[in-house]
Amino acid sequence: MQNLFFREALNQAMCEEMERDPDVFLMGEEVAEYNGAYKVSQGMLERFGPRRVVDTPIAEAGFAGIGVGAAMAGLRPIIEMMTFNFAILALDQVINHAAKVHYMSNGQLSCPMVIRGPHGAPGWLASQHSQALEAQYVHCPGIKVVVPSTPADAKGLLKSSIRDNDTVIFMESELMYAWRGDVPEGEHIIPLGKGDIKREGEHVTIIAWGRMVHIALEAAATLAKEGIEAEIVDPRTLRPLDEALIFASVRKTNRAVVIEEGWPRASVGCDIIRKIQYSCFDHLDAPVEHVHQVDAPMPYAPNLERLIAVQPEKVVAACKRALYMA
Amino acid sequence: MQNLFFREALNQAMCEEMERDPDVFLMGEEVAEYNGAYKVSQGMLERFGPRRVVDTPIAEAGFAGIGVGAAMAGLRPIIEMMTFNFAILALDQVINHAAKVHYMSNGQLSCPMVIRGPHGAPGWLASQHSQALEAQYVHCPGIKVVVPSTPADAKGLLKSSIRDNDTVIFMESELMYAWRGDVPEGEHIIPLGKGDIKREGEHVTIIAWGRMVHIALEAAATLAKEGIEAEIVDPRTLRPLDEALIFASVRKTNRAVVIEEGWPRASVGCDIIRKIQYSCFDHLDAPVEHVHQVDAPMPYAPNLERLIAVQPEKVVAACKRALYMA
Amino acid sequence: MSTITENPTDLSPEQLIDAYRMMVNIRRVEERVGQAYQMKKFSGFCHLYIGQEAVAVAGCAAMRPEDHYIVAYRDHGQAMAKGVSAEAVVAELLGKKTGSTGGKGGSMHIFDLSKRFYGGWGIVGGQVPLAAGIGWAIKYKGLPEVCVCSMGEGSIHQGVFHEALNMASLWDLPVVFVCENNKYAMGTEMSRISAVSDLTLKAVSYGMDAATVDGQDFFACYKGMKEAIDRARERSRPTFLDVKTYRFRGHSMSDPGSYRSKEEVQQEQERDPIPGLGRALIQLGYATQAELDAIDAEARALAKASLEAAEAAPWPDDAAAFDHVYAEPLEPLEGHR
Amino acid sequence: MSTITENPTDLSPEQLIDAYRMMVNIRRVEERVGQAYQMKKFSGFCHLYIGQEAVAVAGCAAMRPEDHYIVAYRDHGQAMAKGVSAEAVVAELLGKKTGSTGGKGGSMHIFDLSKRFYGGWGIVGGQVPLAAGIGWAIKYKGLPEVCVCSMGEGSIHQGVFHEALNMASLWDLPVVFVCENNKYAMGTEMSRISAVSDLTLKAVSYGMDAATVDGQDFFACYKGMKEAIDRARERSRPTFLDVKTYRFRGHSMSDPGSYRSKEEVQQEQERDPIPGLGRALIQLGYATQAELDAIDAEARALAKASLEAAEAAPWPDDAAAFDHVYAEPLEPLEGHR
Ligand SMILES: Cc1ncc(C[n+]2csc(CCOP(=O)(O)OP(=O)(O)O)c2C)c(N)n1
Ligand SMILES: Cc1ncc(C[n+]2csc(CCOP(=O)(O)OP(=O)(O)O)c2C)c(N)n1
Ligand SMILES: [Mg+2]
Ligand SMILES: [Mg+2]
Repeated sequence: MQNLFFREALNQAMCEEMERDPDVFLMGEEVAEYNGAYKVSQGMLERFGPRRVVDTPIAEAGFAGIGVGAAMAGLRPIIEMMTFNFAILALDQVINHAAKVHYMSNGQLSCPMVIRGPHGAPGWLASQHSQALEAQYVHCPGIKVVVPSTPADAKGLLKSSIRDNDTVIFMESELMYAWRGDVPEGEHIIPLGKGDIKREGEHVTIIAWGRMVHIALEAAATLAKEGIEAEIVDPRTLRPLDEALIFASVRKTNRAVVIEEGWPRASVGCDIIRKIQYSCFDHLDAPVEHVHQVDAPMPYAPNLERLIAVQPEKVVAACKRALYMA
Repeated sequence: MQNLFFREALNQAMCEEMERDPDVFLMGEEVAEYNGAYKVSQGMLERFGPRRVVDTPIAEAGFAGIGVGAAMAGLRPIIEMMTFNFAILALDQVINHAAKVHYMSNGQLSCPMVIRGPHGAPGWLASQHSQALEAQYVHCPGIKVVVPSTPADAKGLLKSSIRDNDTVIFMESELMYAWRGDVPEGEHIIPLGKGDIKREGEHVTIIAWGRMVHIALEAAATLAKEGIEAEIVDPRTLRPLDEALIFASVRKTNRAVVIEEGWPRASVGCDIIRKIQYSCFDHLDAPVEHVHQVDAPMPYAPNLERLIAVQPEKVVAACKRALYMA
Repeated sequence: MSTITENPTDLSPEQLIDAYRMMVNIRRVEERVGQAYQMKKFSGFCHLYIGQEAVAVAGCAAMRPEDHYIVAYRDHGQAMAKGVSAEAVVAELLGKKTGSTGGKGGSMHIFDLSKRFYGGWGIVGGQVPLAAGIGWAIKYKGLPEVCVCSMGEGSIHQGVFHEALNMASLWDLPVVFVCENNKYAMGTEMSRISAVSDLTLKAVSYGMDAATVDGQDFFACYKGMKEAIDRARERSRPTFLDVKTYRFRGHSMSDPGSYRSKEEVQQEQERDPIPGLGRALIQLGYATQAELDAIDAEARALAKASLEAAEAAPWPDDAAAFDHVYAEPLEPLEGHR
Repeated sequence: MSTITENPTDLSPEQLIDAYRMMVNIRRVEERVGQAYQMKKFSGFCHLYIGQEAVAVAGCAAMRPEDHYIVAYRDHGQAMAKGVSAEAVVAELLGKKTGSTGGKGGSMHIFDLSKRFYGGWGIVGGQVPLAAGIGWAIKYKGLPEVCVCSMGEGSIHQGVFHEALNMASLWDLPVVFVCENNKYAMGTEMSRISAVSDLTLKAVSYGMDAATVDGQDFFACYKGMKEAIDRARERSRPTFLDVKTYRFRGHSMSDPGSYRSKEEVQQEQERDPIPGLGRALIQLGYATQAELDAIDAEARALAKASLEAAEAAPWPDDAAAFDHVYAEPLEPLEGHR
């Protein structure tokens, strides 16, 4: 087992898939000569050359659309967004084009593309650069959405995503790029749509993905000191969603807390809560709790950012509310 | 009381506000010489002249951004999107610019702008032209979202929206433009954030907005024949949301069904369900039901469209499930 | 109307007659579907290509079957020109199972991968970067193919047009960007939305070859397209063509057309590309009037038969609503019980 | 380095000295905040303007106080040039209550409406249509004002740039689009992302006046800006300026700069606009070296004092996190209990 940075695990997944399939290529701003704004594509230009590792102008809609066209014509583009804050500019190409071509063409065309890049609030970057926008994609049928929480998951899920025949939105936590973890070598594949229990527990179920899994783990450690054992379910893929895994855990613990990095309203958290209240109605001993960014843009000053962002204490408090201990 | 088409009520609201405030102007594709793609701005060019009723190139991001800039500089633009399907192209200007400038500037600048236009599936238009995309806006703090269901509400809410000091997304059902209703003359103002009971009932609460209110009314009529009295709550404004009105109704009926025109996941429906399960947990006798477009793009053929879209029968069935009658 | 004495193309007489036949077929089929629309046999948008036929037909004559064609929503004629059958197009308009996408796409979204016809897209300008992407794939694979992209002149003020043209030129992509400049974007005359009248200036700002082409003259269209396609195939360089054409009908079936005068439309109809090519074929001795009349009669029969077949065809199976959301089924779809 | 014998501007000697002082103030303040960043007194992005000072300072000298200025994220120097105090800028970088937006906006988002400084925007190209909108408002109100919009050369391939320029020209908006062409967008040299090297071609495709300007020469900048501003004010016509400049530092503080050679940077530093203007002021007899040295000393003192004040300043009150989400408070914000 190798111990890799999160960014290295992603790099390895891309490199292995590019070795395996000559139709896979990487395109985005600064991915080639600069080795990636966040160094995820380090060394890839050298290894695969400028035909397959391609720097673009700053034109998110344009190069996302080029990705869609190339995928329709039989390639497997990996499109890097420098961050998902900028991917809003390409959303029409994703929602109105990539997500619809397979259906509209009655299956004649498909769009096997990965759009990946960092998301979330990395600190000190204020509102335009600090967004967790999973909801924009999870809302839309025809695409898939993956948010990995560990280097091993990142590798296994990115490999699956590149091989997938649909468009996959792959969102990486910028703050986690320099975190380390054990990662299986070579062929390590995690199917899309399969969640993972990141911690077992019996008193309360915490559903969290991406960086929030680690917030959940921190909160669980605090709770454990008080004898509360939280189970942490990481769906890993948000569309499709491993409902069965979530429901099984909630039916066991009878209490659920959903954590997400972004805003509360019309969010992925709402979606999961909706599903839980529907399918586990008779098992729930308390309302499902939701921990999320305050419903406000992200400020710059770190003391303000702390107030707006999700913190482990808020998760601890929510778990206690779910347990009627607060 | 005048009896007006929905589109006339909107037209009247705009005209009255333009008479009242010289800083209000209308801009969009085909709003002037063509009198509006859906004739909402009929006669406005003649009345207010080309300085205040302005045809644009097909450049949604560009003219939305011009709206933001003009609003920052003290005007009150009404930006018409020919449909909200195309507004995705302008989403960056809404989410990263309009919604954030007041906060980022610490209150120095604001963006009093209305972005309005038709949304929803008008029939026979297939997937790119048949979307109900409220969720894209409700997710984002800093903007407001209004979806009127009657000509009277349309007038009263649009007047409030134009006077509002924030950016308001105002979504009109294309199918309803030619529907009629009584509309108060002159100063008829409905504050943003105040919902309305569209039908009183005691057995089940249906939460619906925009065109879905009428689907709910149809369903309620069917249910009434079986002795089931549904209460229909129309929030009218989705951000801010009149939670108190929703909760009061659910606490009375103990059962809730949320209907929305668009896709189910990470939707406004999820959001409302989340709030209900949290705040009415002890009052709910059944899981909250959700009726929505099937989680798929909209097809063209009418028999397929019928299967994918919300139908009154589906609402009836959901109400019965909520009443454990199915 | 000048007299033509020599075939100005490398197309054989048979190919020219085929092109003429295709133009007539498109015209008659669209006239028929226009009627069918008015008779409420289908609904939604129906954007007729009537008046612009030379552009697509000359373009497809200059393309090879393996070349790629991607267009906007005014796509019936373009689809037929690329080889999609009238039956499949008309059945699609009526939303039938036998349509080109089995009733899923409809009027604006004709697709036929077997003909390398990539749709049929409804977001103005949205298909332009897709074309660049298809061009990218061609170049990546090193194939001797070309992608032709049609767009209306209304789309050239959309941001993605600009983004795509820059990258297509920067990266030497084998794409022909065909601006079908029919003077109007819905009710908006070009000069009301464009700061310049010479659209080839757009290409200049990307260092791209460009030409202005008479879209009502089949031979001019063919020449312009051929040069551009050759440039793409041989030198992998993109071209922008400003093709001056005209639509004789409204923007869509609901358009009152009050933004232009009857006289203007009549005057433009005098430059109708179909009689224009017909006259040339007679002058060249490639066809007689009787032969052209026979072509017309066949076209009318084709239109009638296509509509009848479409009317008789079954609606799509219910199950079709739920398939092809994903490449591999992800059942059940929420809300589908 | 030629000798200058006559003041080529309509600025008074005092105004020229003020401009010099402003350039030096910006330089010293930014050097100081660069150090503060390295000492981890704040974090995030910090995009220094060092090397480009002449562009903003000449631009603001050509503007009137009532003119509007909107820029991208490399905004510290531009804000100061428009009159925002060094104290407010530095405190904002440190996220303090005394900052220009009370710690809410940070380095990339300096705003000061009292100075008609409209920010400080972080989405590349995103401020360009906003500038057109400000120009729209000026024209709508019939005011004798101008909006100046700064952008990097990396932003001219974004769609909104194209959309905004077309409308600005079409509608005769009083806007000056200033492309601060510092050769690089992060690590990408201009020729690697632009299909053309002469960026004024962009303006030609919108029928807009354009000029190429030497951004390292204060007088050239002033002249280019003045002409453009006059054109906007007097004739309500927009202008596009391709201002050739250079940033001496990395894109942001974390940039290794490996995409360009030390020699290139050194060579460019020989054209540093600050000593350039200083020499001219001496040649013109407007200042002595001793006076310039005094200006420099004052600037260093200002930089030091600004940083010290910022360090000493309080953090924003907790309540600030929750206000100004909406123009009128919509309490409580979800998640804020
Ligand atoms: C992004 C977007 N905005 C607006 C529309 C509505 N719309 C459909 S066609 C059209 C006019 C397009 O004109 P042009 O590009 O000249 O093509 P033509 O119809 O003349 O073939 C408009 C505004 C749309 N489909 N997509
Ligand atoms: C839409 C968008 N895409 C990408 C980025 C990331 N980014 C920030 S600055 C930058 C380079 C911009 O270069 P240029 O416009 O030349 O301005 P300069 O930094 O040289 O002043 C990039 C790619 C962004 N902020 N916004
Ligand atoms: Mg047109
Ligand atoms: Mg630059």
